[in-house]
Amino acid sequence: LMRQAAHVNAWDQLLQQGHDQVQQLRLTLNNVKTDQSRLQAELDFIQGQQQELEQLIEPLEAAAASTTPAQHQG
Amino acid sequence: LMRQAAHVNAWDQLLQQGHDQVQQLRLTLNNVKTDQSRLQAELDFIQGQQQELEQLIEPLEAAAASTTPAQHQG
Amino acid sequence: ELQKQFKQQEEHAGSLQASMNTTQEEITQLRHKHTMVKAAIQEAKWKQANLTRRVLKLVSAQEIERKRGVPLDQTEEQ
Repeated sequence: LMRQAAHVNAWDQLLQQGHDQVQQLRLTLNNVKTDQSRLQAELDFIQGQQQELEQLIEPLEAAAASTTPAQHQG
Repeated sequence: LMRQAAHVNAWDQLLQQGHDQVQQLRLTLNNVKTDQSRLQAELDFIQGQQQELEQLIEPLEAAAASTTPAQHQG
Repeated sequence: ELQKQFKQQEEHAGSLQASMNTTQEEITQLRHKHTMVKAAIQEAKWKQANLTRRVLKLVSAQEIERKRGVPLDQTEEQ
């Protein structure tokens, strides 16, 4: 019976340890999740900028394509 | 007594499993975390390039805005 | 008494297992999203390389034009 009691106590400790570990894991998880949201937001921002830049470039490319041969001819 | 021994073994196994599981999840999280740091650096790099491109394109835009009407007049 | 403690521990272990499962599920979702974010960033990198190439082409074309245009204007004025 004494040995059983000791075992039960050991399990109590192990359970407490497990609880702490899962708690720690959840903290880390939340940090990583926050980082992930930030990455996603920055990516969205960059994608928006890329789109804007592309819209700026397109007419310039069209202009370059039309004026360059014209100047060669002139 | 036999049943109790089985119980003890089952419990020990369960706790060990839980411990391994936590360990595995911790590894996974750490991998994601490391990967995210790398991705953050990549995003920063893209962002920096993006700014350079915008600076390059600005005079082109200004030039296009001033030469296009001039060509129409000429 | 010991039996009661056993019972408690079983409950405790059960709730611990439940929160472990929740955590595992969340980590699985996190990994899934991570894969998508990673792919999207790779795509942004490719797009960036493409934009860089196009901008540099425009810049060099304009540079050539400018160098070609400026002396011509001066000769025309003379």
